[in-house]
Amino acid sequence: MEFLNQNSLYIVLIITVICWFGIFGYLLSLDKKIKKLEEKINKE
Amino acid sequence: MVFKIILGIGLTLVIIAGIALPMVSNPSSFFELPVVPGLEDKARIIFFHVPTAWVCVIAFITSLIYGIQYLRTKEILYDIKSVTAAGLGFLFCILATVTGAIWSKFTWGAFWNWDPRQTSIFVLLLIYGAYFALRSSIEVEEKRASLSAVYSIIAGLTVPFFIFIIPRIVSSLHPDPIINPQGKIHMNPTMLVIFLSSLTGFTAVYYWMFNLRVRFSKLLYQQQMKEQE
Amino acid sequence: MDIKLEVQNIKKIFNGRKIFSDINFQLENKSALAITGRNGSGKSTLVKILAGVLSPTNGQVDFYLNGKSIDLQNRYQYFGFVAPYLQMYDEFTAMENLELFARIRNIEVDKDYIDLLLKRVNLYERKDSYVREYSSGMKQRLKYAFALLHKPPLLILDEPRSNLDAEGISVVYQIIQEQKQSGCVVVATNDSEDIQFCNQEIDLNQFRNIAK
Amino acid sequence: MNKIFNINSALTIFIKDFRSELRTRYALNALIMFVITTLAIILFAVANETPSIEISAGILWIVIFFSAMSGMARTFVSEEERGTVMTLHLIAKPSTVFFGKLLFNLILLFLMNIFTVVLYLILIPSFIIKSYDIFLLTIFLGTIGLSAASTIIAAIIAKSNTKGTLYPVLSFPILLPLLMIVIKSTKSALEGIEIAKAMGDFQVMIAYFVVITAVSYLLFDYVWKD
Repeated sequence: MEFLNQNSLYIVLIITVICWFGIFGYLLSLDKKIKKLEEKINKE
Repeated sequence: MVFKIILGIGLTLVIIAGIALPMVSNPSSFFELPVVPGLEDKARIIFFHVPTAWVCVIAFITSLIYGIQYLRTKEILYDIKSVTAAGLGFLFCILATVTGAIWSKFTWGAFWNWDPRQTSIFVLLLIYGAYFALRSSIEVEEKRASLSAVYSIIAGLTVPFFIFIIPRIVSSLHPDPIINPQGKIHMNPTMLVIFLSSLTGFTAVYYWMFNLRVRFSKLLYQQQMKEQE
Repeated sequence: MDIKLEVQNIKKIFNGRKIFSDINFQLENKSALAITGRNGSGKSTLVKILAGVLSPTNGQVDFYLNGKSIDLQNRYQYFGFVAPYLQMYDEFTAMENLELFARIRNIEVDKDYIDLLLKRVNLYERKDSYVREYSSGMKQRLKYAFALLHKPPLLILDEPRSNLDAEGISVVYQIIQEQKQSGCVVVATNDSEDIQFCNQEIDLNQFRNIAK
Repeated sequence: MNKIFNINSALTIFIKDFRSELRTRYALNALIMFVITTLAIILFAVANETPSIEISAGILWIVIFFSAMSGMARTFVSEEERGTVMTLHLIAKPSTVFFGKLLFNLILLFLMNIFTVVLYLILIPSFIIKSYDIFLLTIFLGTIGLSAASTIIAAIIAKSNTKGTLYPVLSFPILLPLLMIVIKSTKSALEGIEIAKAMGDFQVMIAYFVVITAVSYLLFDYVWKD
């Protein structure tokens, strides 16, 4: 904690990485959903 | 799937390296970045701001190429691709403008000062805005596709003029010590590696988003065609 | 003059909706084709595609004059077109309209021929009044003068009788008969009286070609 | 594709538009009034102040830009509104129509610009031109560039639903490089710079006109045909 208080750059780093993980996860789940939908529609 | 994992890990590493690597005046090991005089930590923006602007330009060119393809083949799929690229380009264009403006406030003292590159991104924003305004005012699908393709070609052709005109009118404030007009890159190897992988990573993310939206729109279109029959 | 109109696999999608597809037919010298179909079946769309005003989504229309293929850009010189939705310039007189059209077409302005045409469609007495003062029937007659101005080998008529009185209709039938002697006629109509002049018929509701 | 256009036919289309304009006065009256009202507003706003060279050069082109935006759209919009587009289709090639309309816009904008500039010179005393050669060339090249770009945009918006409001929106990004360079060149005319030093600006303007006209010519088919 002490370390983070003195180096605010690392707080920026943590926030940015979390944002990126969020975006990445979202894209990944979207990709899976669309793949499922494609399979379903093309089967019909 | 492998590429997605590589992309996920790669861009995470880029973020960590871009933000966390210490800046020292004489970098001796590979894990140290050089200090850019006058910018210090603010120089780290190059790893995130430049790639957004780069993606914005890539998206514009993609949209243009698919627009030309549409005019040649009249295949509505190309229009779907063209508009998707334009939509993402608009998004990244806004990101680049906003990040640039915030950075400019703390470096040059004002959010906006009509620096040549700010002017060009402003023009790009205007073109995207006009493009979508045009699209929303045409109801017939085929007409919308061909008119917006024609518009983006004409708009795209005016962009190179700025390269000749802007230097005649104003001088640039943009940090050129890093990439100067002769194309010589004054980055140390570490910076270069991070910068280039960031560019690749952002382009890959753009391509992924593009791919997802095109697939989605295609499904929508298929469904629409099915309902009519 | 030997003319041939060849239509191959025409398909038109308008605003994501398929209007028709797989239209195929051929039209040769001295014949008349009737295009029929219910309202909304795409008669006018097909006629516009034939005239080269609208481009089809797929397929192509070829036009041959004396065995030579005429490209799309130059086809306007050989087609005459009449339709209710065609408009003349309101702020000019009938005479001025026809003179302007002749000059834009870059053909010789033959006043005698224009007079002859106007007499034929019974507009000669009114040739110097503005088109905006015309009734809808008179405007329709003027369109026939417009279509025949350059003596086209192919005449395309969309609803030839619209807005016309009995006398006007007989003039139109005469024009169709004469055109059949020298070239081709395409008529988009639902009227059985118009169809009797034609030796070929296409029913857009059934997508088939009936040879009479 | 055979795209060669016919000069006589294009001229006749121009003459037709010109006669039609003289009879109906759709654009002309509105344009003249537009220029006068805008200049009046500027005069009220400026009052007794002397605007700097930069500002007066900028205002001149603002007036020209917006009056062009209010008048140029008519060429294609009027054909579309009256339903005469198909008639033109049936009697001429697209390229012929394009050049006829371009010529009409060019002449209309020329007349309008001469009117605007004369009024501007009379009404704004601080607007003193020191190099007439630069100024006249700028007005000439600016006018042809402006009409080339506004013709193709007018053809595009004629097919859309919101014709009037969209026109300046679509034109502005395309006209921006031209406007930047003509304003700069007008400033040099006011500062009294030698013509040799302004040659670069003129080259850009000529290149702009050539590029826009050539591309419009190639793409006009796609716009014109439904």
